[in-house]
Amino acid sequence: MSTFTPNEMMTIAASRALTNDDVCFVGIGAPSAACNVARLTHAPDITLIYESGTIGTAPEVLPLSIGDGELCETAVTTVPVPEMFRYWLQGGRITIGFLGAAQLDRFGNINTTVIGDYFHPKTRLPGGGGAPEIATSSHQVYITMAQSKRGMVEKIDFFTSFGHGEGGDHRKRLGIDTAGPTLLITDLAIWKPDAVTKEFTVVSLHPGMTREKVQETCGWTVKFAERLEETPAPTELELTTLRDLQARTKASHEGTVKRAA
Amino acid sequence: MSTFTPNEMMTIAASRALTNDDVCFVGIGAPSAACNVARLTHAPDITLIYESGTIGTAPEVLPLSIGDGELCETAVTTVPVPEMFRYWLQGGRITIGFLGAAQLDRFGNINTTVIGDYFHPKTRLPGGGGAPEIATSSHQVYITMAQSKRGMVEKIDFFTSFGHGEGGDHRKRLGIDTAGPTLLITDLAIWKPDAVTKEFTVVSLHPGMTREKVQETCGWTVKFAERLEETPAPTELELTTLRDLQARTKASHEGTVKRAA
Amino acid sequence: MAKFLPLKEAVAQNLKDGDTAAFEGFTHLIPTAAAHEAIRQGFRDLTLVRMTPDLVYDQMIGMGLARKAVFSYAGNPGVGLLRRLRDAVENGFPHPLEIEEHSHAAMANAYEAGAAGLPCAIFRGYRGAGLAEVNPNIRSVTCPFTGEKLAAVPAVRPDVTFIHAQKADRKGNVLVEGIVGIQKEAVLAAKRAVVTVEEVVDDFDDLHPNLCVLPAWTVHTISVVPGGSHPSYTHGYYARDNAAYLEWDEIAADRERFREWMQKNVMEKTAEDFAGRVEHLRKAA
Amino acid sequence: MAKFLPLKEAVAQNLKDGDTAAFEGFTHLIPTAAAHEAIRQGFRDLTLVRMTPDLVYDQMIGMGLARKAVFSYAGNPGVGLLRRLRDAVENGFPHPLEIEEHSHAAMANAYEAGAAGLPCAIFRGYRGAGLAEVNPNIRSVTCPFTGEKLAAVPAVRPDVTFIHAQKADRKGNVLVEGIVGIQKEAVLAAKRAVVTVEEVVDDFDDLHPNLCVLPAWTVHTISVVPGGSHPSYTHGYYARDNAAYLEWDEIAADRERFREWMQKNVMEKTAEDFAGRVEHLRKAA
Repeated sequence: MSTFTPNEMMTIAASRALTNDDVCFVGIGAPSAACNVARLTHAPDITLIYESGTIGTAPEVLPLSIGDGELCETAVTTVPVPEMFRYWLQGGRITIGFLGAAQLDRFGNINTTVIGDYFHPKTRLPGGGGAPEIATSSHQVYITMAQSKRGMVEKIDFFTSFGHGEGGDHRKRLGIDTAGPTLLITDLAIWKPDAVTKEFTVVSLHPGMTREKVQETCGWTVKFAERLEETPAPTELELTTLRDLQARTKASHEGTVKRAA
Repeated sequence: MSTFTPNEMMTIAASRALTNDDVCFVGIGAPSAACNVARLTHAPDITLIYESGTIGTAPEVLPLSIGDGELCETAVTTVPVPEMFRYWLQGGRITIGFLGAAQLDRFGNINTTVIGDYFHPKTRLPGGGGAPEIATSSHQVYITMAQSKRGMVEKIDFFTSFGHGEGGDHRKRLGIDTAGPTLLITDLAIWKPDAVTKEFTVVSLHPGMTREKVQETCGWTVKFAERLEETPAPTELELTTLRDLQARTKASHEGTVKRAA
Repeated sequence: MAKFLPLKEAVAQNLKDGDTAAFEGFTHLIPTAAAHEAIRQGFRDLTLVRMTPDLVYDQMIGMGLARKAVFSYAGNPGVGLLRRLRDAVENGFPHPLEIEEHSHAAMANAYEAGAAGLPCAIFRGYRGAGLAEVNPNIRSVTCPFTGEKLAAVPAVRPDVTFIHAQKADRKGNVLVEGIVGIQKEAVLAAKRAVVTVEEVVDDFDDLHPNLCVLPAWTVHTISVVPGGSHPSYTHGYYARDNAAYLEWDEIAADRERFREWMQKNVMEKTAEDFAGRVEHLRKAA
Repeated sequence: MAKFLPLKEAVAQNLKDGDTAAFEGFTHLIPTAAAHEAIRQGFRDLTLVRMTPDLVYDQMIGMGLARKAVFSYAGNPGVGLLRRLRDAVENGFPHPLEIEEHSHAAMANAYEAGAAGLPCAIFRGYRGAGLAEVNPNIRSVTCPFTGEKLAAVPAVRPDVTFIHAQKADRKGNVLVEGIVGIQKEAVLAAKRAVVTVEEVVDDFDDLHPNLCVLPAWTVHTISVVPGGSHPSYTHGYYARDNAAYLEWDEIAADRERFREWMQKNVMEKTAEDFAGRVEHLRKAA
């Protein structure tokens, strides 16, 4: 068994949650790596969709943006962006929407819009992009993020996308019939929403992680499942696949570094 | 000068009303022949659009249906049908919508739906197809039909598509900002709506036609313009172009007549 | 994920009495073989949806499969009327046919809304049109920004859609090209989709990325039926049999002649017979 | 009908102070050369619309061209934030920037509605989302069939849209291929459209019929600018200059460095300089 970083564990744990039958709406960063590791290991027929309109992509290297050329070149088909959001996302064809977060609360509500007041922000972030509708139209939402007290907060500054709101049946009360966030994978643990309250609860600790470390890097009082599991360490295949993918990606992106004046 | 039939005169007169800059939504039959004669004579750059999604077609023979293969093969581009009706017709890009009619009234209202009561029809006709929106979204509507008392009636049985309604500013009162029917070309005459009442008025008689013949084949009391012109007879080029087109078309359609058992 | 089945099983597994079914095709790629199979299997009480019901709808209605038709242009394209449909509407023969009639724009938008998972479509339409007065499924919404009144129709969501397409690859991805019509929307709007294709190829690696490809997981069943759209055509394979459309006008004019023709050309035939019907049309494609 | 003009004239004739302008591109085909030309000509008070404002919007905002931005994701794709846009929003530098923020789904639907000539778009969106509370242009309509409340946004109708595309033919028809994004809708929604292309070819006779082609009469002006989307890419011509996106993060972090970079790389350059910038990226395309 190789040693591995918490980020590698996070990506690999996320990849394991995906199946051959899933249709994933993929964001850039950890979601993209996780989806492609799944495709290159146990889920070769998984359908990866990037919001640029590329359906069924199989990139050799990870894209830097959601619209890199290789996504189109390897796709089953590439459709216009309005069609992507109408027929594919709103049409209910996405099983897993993968989201990251600048701020996350215990109910899976996400902020990637502003830190501070919306009209007088302390930090203006990029905004939601596809997230508001990914969060409500995908059958389920998986969230990945590295833990930190700044990121995992008691109260988010802005509801970029809706998770379980105030918890319980809040989604249902808004007429949202999809499951919402059903999985949170951090660099320390795997979390799932409580069946009733919908509060994210730690169900599995990654190897070497402790309850204390999880609590120290989280801004709310963490709930742990009664029976806490340990996430299986990355297998040799998983780790090699991820590292090869990242090495190919790095080489490819640096390949364009020479610049004209 | 060759002799020519009233139907040939009708088609050629209609073709003359089209210009190089027009974007025509073409129906099957006389409109299709007129549009293609225009394209093959004085308006080589006219854009012909058939509702099957073919934009900028240049067929060698007249299509039997609005979706014949040659329309696609010669088109600048072929788009899905929802796009055709949304971006191209509703988007206000059609300058001339060409309509035929089973029944027509003096205000350019058209019926191609039923003869008799809608719920208990004497004759069930094919229906409107694209006509209801062609009539209101095209900048102008041209109508072609052979005159008959059964076709040109005091009161149509069903408003398949709206012309000038009860006349005057009826379109405007419904919030319709396009011009509606601005030209009616029959086998006997050219008609234009009166500037105020919008009633179709004969402005030009085809060669050899008389006021009496026009009135005998029309179900309402015909208005004639004060200064009645005579439609110039088809030129040799126009007539040859139309006849060649029809001969090519006949040969082509008969070419598929051999049938398997 | 798409599975490959003979047409007989594909129809038996996906269509049932009382279904709302769309056999779509816009002059091009009409799924005739699938409609004939449905006729042979004798389904009843179908609600048949299609923008341009043509020969196969005339045949299904004439054979008594349909309870209701939803459409925007019920004609024999380029020829005239549909005489079996007329007989059903005017005389209730073989039994009465309920109709829900729209414009093309409305139907196209309704399929689009179905594919997009929306309950309704809005568009600028039906202004001054008589259908708005006789069809209770034509309503309106008001634009919350301009106050403009726009037409609204319910989304079309068939239980099952049948289309014909050029080809599938071995994984079950489907290519539709040429006049693509409303087929993609009709498939994506439906609960189940059955596609007949001219052929199966190894892969689609050489296709341009922007073509109309239905991923395998959006299609339920694929049947290989060469010639399956005759007398319609398949762009790149064979030409439209215009003579057959002209001939239909005579066949359908008479109840007895219609019955005899259906018996001989549909009831006693199979999907395999379509290949031979397009042989003489292949050169012209 | 499209006319061919040098980019300088194309921009001067089609853009004016106070316009609502879209320089669209979805990672692919970003019209950088057109945006740089707009910067050189020093327009003011523009309302800049785009789903994914990136480097060129950061540059236009940093150079003081914009009064307002309408967008759904204001980031440096794959890298992070847009630091000039941040400076404008957070500190009012170089002057305050009004923002109208949407989701991608809303913007895509709004362009689609613009292309379709509708006053608004409806979709199932913004449920539970904070933007609905801060953006007065997010409203709702009720489905007249199901009673479901759907989100509504006004159509996007730019005064002028700029896009970059692969090629035009001599008549002025334009081909966009690969990731086609929202470009067709952005062109059809606009009053005027300017397209920069990599090259002009004699005709499009060999193109597949279903590709994304904008007919010549939908485009106002075409300018031939090889490399005109750098550091974005043009499918089939040259690859994305990922390094330039990474480098931008540092350049834009500092007001002075930004100014210097703009002076040297934009103000003192012309559209002709783009060809050289993509030379080393052509093999990788």
